Amino acid sequence: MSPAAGKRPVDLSVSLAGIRLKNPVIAASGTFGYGTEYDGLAAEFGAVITKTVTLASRPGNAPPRLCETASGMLNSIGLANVGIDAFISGKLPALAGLDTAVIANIAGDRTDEYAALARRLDSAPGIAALEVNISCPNVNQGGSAFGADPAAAAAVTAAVRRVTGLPLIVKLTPNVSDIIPVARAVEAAGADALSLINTLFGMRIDIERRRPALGGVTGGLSGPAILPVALYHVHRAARAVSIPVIGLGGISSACDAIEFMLAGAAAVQIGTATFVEPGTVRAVTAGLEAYCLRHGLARASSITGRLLA
Amino acid sequence: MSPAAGKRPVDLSVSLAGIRLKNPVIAASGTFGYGTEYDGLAAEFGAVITKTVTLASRPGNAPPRLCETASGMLNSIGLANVGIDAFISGKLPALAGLDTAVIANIAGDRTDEYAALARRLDSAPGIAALEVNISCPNVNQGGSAFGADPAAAAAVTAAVRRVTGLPLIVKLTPNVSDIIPVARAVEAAGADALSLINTLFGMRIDIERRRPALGGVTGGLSGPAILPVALYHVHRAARAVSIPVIGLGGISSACDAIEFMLAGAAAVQIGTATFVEPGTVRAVTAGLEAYCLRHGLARASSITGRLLA
Amino acid sequence: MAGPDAWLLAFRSAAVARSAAPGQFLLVRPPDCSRAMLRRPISISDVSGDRVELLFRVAGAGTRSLAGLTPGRVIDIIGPLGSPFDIVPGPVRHIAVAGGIGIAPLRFLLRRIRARRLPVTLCYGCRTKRELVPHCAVDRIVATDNGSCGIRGLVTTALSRAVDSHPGAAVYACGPWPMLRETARICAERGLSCQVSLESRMACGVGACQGCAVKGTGSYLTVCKDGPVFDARTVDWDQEPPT
Amino acid sequence: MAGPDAWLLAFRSAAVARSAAPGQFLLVRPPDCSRAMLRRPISISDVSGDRVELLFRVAGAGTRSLAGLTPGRVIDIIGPLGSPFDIVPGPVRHIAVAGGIGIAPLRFLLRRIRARRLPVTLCYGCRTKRELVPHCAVDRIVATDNGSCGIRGLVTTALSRAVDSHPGAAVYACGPWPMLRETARICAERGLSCQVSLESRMACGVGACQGCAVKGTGSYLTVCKDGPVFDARTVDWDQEPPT
Ligand SMILES: Cc1cc2nc3c(=O)[nH]c(=O)nc-3n(C[C@H](O)[C@H](O)[C@H](O)COP(=O)(O)OP(=O)(O)OC[C@H]3O[C@@H](n4cnc5c(N)ncnc54)[C@H](O)[C@@H]3O)c2cc1C
Ligand SMILES: Cc1cc2nc3c(=O)[nH]c(=O)nc-3n(C[C@H](O)[C@H](O)[C@H](O)COP(=O)(O)OP(=O)(O)OC[C@H]3O[C@@H](n4cnc5c(N)ncnc54)[C@H](O)[C@@H]3O)c2cc1C
Ligand SMILES: Cc1cc2nc3c(=O)[nH]c(=O)nc-3n(C[C@H](O)[C@H](O)[C@H](O)COP(=O)(O)O)c2cc1C
Ligand SMILES: Cc1cc2nc3c(=O)[nH]c(=O)nc-3n(C[C@H](O)[C@H](O)[C@H](O)COP(=O)(O)O)c2cc1C
Ligand code: FES
Ligand code: FES
Repeated sequence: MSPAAGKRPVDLSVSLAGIRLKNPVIAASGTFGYGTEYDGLAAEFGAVITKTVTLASRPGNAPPRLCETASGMLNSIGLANVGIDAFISGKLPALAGLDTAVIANIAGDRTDEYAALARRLDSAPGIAALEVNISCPNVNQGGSAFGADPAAAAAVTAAVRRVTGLPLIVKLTPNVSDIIPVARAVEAAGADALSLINTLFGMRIDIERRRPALGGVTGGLSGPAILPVALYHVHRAARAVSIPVIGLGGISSACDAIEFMLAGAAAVQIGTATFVEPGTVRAVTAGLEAYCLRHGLARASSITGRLLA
Repeated sequence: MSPAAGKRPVDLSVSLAGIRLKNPVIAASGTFGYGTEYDGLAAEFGAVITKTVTLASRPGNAPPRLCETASGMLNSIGLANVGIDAFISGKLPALAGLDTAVIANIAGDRTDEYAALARRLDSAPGIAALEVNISCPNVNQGGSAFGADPAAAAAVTAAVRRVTGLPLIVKLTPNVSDIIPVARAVEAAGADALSLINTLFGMRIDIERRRPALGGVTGGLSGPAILPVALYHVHRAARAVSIPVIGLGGISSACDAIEFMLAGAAAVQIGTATFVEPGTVRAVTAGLEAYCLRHGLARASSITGRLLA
Repeated sequence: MAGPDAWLLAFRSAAVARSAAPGQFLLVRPPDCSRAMLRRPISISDVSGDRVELLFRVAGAGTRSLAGLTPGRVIDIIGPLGSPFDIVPGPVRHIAVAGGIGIAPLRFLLRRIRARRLPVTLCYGCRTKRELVPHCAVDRIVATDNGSCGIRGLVTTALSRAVDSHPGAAVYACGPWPMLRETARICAERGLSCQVSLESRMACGVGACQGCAVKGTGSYLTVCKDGPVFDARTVDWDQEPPT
Repeated sequence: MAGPDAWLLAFRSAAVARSAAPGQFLLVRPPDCSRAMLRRPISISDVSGDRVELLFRVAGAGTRSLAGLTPGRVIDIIGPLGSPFDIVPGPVRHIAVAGGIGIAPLRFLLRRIRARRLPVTLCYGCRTKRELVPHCAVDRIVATDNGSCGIRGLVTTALSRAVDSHPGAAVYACGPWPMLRETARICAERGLSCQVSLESRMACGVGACQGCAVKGTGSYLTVCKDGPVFDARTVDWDQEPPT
């Protein structure tokens, strides 16, 4: 490669489920609020996924909702959200002006609730895609129960597919013995892409008070601690389906993101790392660029799936 | 509590699956070799579980077999072991003199291999119990495939139960969507206790060489990173069965061990932490004692299951 | 060190100093520490010129690693964050109520109240004299559990007396949950304005994650964005303490 | 610092100094660092009196945190571990072959050989002169990639010449895998004794976990217990480098 070629800027954009992102780094649902809480940060991301929205607003679980663990954290937020009406009228307008793709994340207790949400959002302005959350560990009904059963996962996907022309991303849970049947079922039911992983089930105990550390008793584990588990599932799922896979779980650096892309991820999401360092997105995009230059790649999308044997 | 009472020594011994351990801290299989590699350390443990032994010796997986991750490590050892004959003739005799209970961990590719191993060990001297490993992530056949399926797990347990009078501990995998059906099936099939958890599936990639970091491609994740996941499963399993549960996964301090006991574990195992600090066992037993004194408990076994609501 | 386990950490930041208001906090990143990944919320305890002071107690791994910072090191912060104390216009007297390390944000508040030359009293409770943190000279009533300094007993006892001698006072409080609850009760009984600074575990610090929620009288409130300073009447005092 | 990214870490330990043999290593615990939990194997690079020296290159998070240790700090080690070099009795000449940071264990070996007043030559290869680590004065042949010091080219070229002028020499080598493989080949060709010090990632360091295995000509060998020093003939040189 000539020095001149080495200096040509790298094309960071990726196409995914029919949408074009200026870069493959996406803010993960639930860690980036409704897109505007982190001042000016949304525009750094290729896309921003909003906090899971449900039909009715939800208060969320009893505090404490957070607990730190070794290189990770547990949350039992419990899908606290403003509900679909307030989301569309109160949150979406502020997102319209942002230089990023907006992906709305939805969840329900029953299949028809997912469909109702999708129908509402199908006609709402400024939404690039839907992420269907069938993997939340912090609710009693629905949530990850859908994500653990291929048939239920497919039913939700199909129901949403029927009512919207928006690109559909389905977010899977790692709390399964084998992610492949779920991934394939969701693909067959019409998903345009997969996101994985959501959090792992986890728990901590306050030994002096002899009480669970979280008000919700159990929670979802995220952060660097879960990266190897996430990469494992992404690597397997990416080989099992032909729709793009978006990788997440513990990513906090460009190197981490590149591992997911080599394993087959077309894009990545950053969740917990944004709490620790809001500038993670910048570090990741810059690092992707540097990696491409070093390896003579004209576009970041070429990293995807380049793992050797 | 009077000062005199506060000074009375705490009884650390526990009874488990019909055996009495001088303390509830056990060396985890695969992290303590055949019990003698760590000079003089075996006697600090209530019991020592030997590396999984199979019928024939096994060389193990291609290197690299280890890879560090955030607050954890991946291994793809692949049940490298000397085989049952060399285990009985070459390894057991050296264990006979140790002041600790010796538990032999076994695994096979098929149910009848488990039974054959159990039959051999039933008549071998100096073994206090068997730990049946149906949860190894690093083998192609058997291994965690048994542990993910309640029926297969029960079949292995029953086959082993039929041929030995030794106390049976069955070690479960966390790589399931719900551990309760497996735990109950194993209990019904005659297990005297459960050990959980074995490692989580995981993977890492060397991004410069674009190769999996492990020769075995994927591996098992252990260490503090997995503690919240382990505690989650132990808490649920302990409520679902009436046989004792032995908790492990990421324990590196007395506080960690107490969390597991409060969640319902009758004893705990230390794995990865021994690598980082061989003296962990001492710190854990001392910390258990201090906790009991502080909380006015005469015996460590009283900690088990004392979690409030 | 500023007491048996209280640490004073001072650094220069014109940006923080310029915009900080009493009651606001910073999210401080613990220096590389395997047991503390998330940032820790610490109140801005004082500002003068471009010098910013944090006053904190070692509670666990994160604050311990902060206590290990040596002079000259760079500190990684986000902020100022949160909604500050609102210095109530024109009451007879301003009363700050501090319990233990709760003195931290009140030091800054006291500086601002004094700068406006408003009448102010500090009720300051500690377990023992040794725990008292030196603070700016204001009219003050100290209470210690063992009477080793000031009156023996609870700081809320001192507060009751103070509000009774200053009808119409405005109260600002920071400290342990039971102290805040009692302070709220005392003020509610007398119809006094009462602002409390609450604590909760945090992740984002900017209202994005809903992790720091505490129960309000209506819905949940985020400590990081709706607070940390709340009108005491908006807080549900019957909940379990949030940390 | 002992070179562009080589660090010399010295500490006192009578116990280590007493029992250490050249080729053995310590498992060193990186000071609290969220990215390096496991201990790192580092060769004992020199011993004199009760002073022990480690010489290491910053390769990643663990060695970086070791490089950050300041004088007076306590270092947490396990060892000496592993089976050492065996100083072959009575050959014409002892030849040590070092590639880069592979000089580390050989410094200690050279000291012990010299103490016995045996004839010794060091073949020492580095990328550039700047990377050369000062070492005890012995007869030596330096090779650098760019010729900035000594001969230009590979240290194994220097070795070939040295063994050819010293028939029957005993060779001791530490360095990158390709260098060791070539060294083994050169010695095998001439029927010379050749001991190599191998590297592998480790967990237990005592033969308990089987994590550090490398392929031997027969079965797998543990670097921590069977090695790190192996007779070159027992190693399978066709395997992928183990790290
Ligand atoms: C807005 C705000 C301002 C604060 N200002 C100060 C201050 O100026 N000085 C000061 O000393 N402390 C302050 N705190 C409390 C401080 O944030 C905690 O003590 C700290 O986060 C504990 O971290 P750790 O790693 O040391 O302890 P950990 O090991 O995380 O926890 C130790 C104990 O502290 C509790 N805890 C954990 N996080 C918090 C938290 N965010 N708030 C309260 N308790 C917690 C835990 O439940 C546990 O019991 C403030 C908290 C908030 C929310
Ligand atoms: C017996 C033995 C003696 C050694 N003696 C020395 C010495 O005296 N001086 C010295 O500088 N280094 C020595 N090493 C190598 C040293 O252990 C590694 O460089 C170190 O473990 C890397 O840790 P890290 O956290 O800095 O890097 P990591 O981030 O863990 O790894 C960085 C790179 O180093 C590789 N690596 C990781 N662990 C090892 C390992 N155990 N051996 C070799 N490469 C590894 C990784 O694959 C990666 O490419 C020795 C290794 C062994 C096995
Ligand atoms: C505080 C918090 C709240 C979350 N809320 C949601 C949510 O509402 N919907 C969802 O799909 N995922 C949610 N997640 C999961 C993340 O989107 C992500 O899948 C997970 O945290 C793993 O990525 P990370 O390790 O980068 O954080 C949440 C995670 C955290 C930490
Ligand atoms: C290097 C290594 C080897 C292991 N080998 C075995 C094994 O042979 N049999 C087994 O049942 N578990 C094996 N395990 C799993 C441990 O016994 C334990 O279940 C797991 O590591 C979780 O505990 P920890 O986090 O305390 O290490 C191994 C773990 C490690 C790290
Ligand atoms: S800490 Fe995230 S909302 Fe308050
Ligand atoms: S490091 Fe455990 S056997 Fe070598």
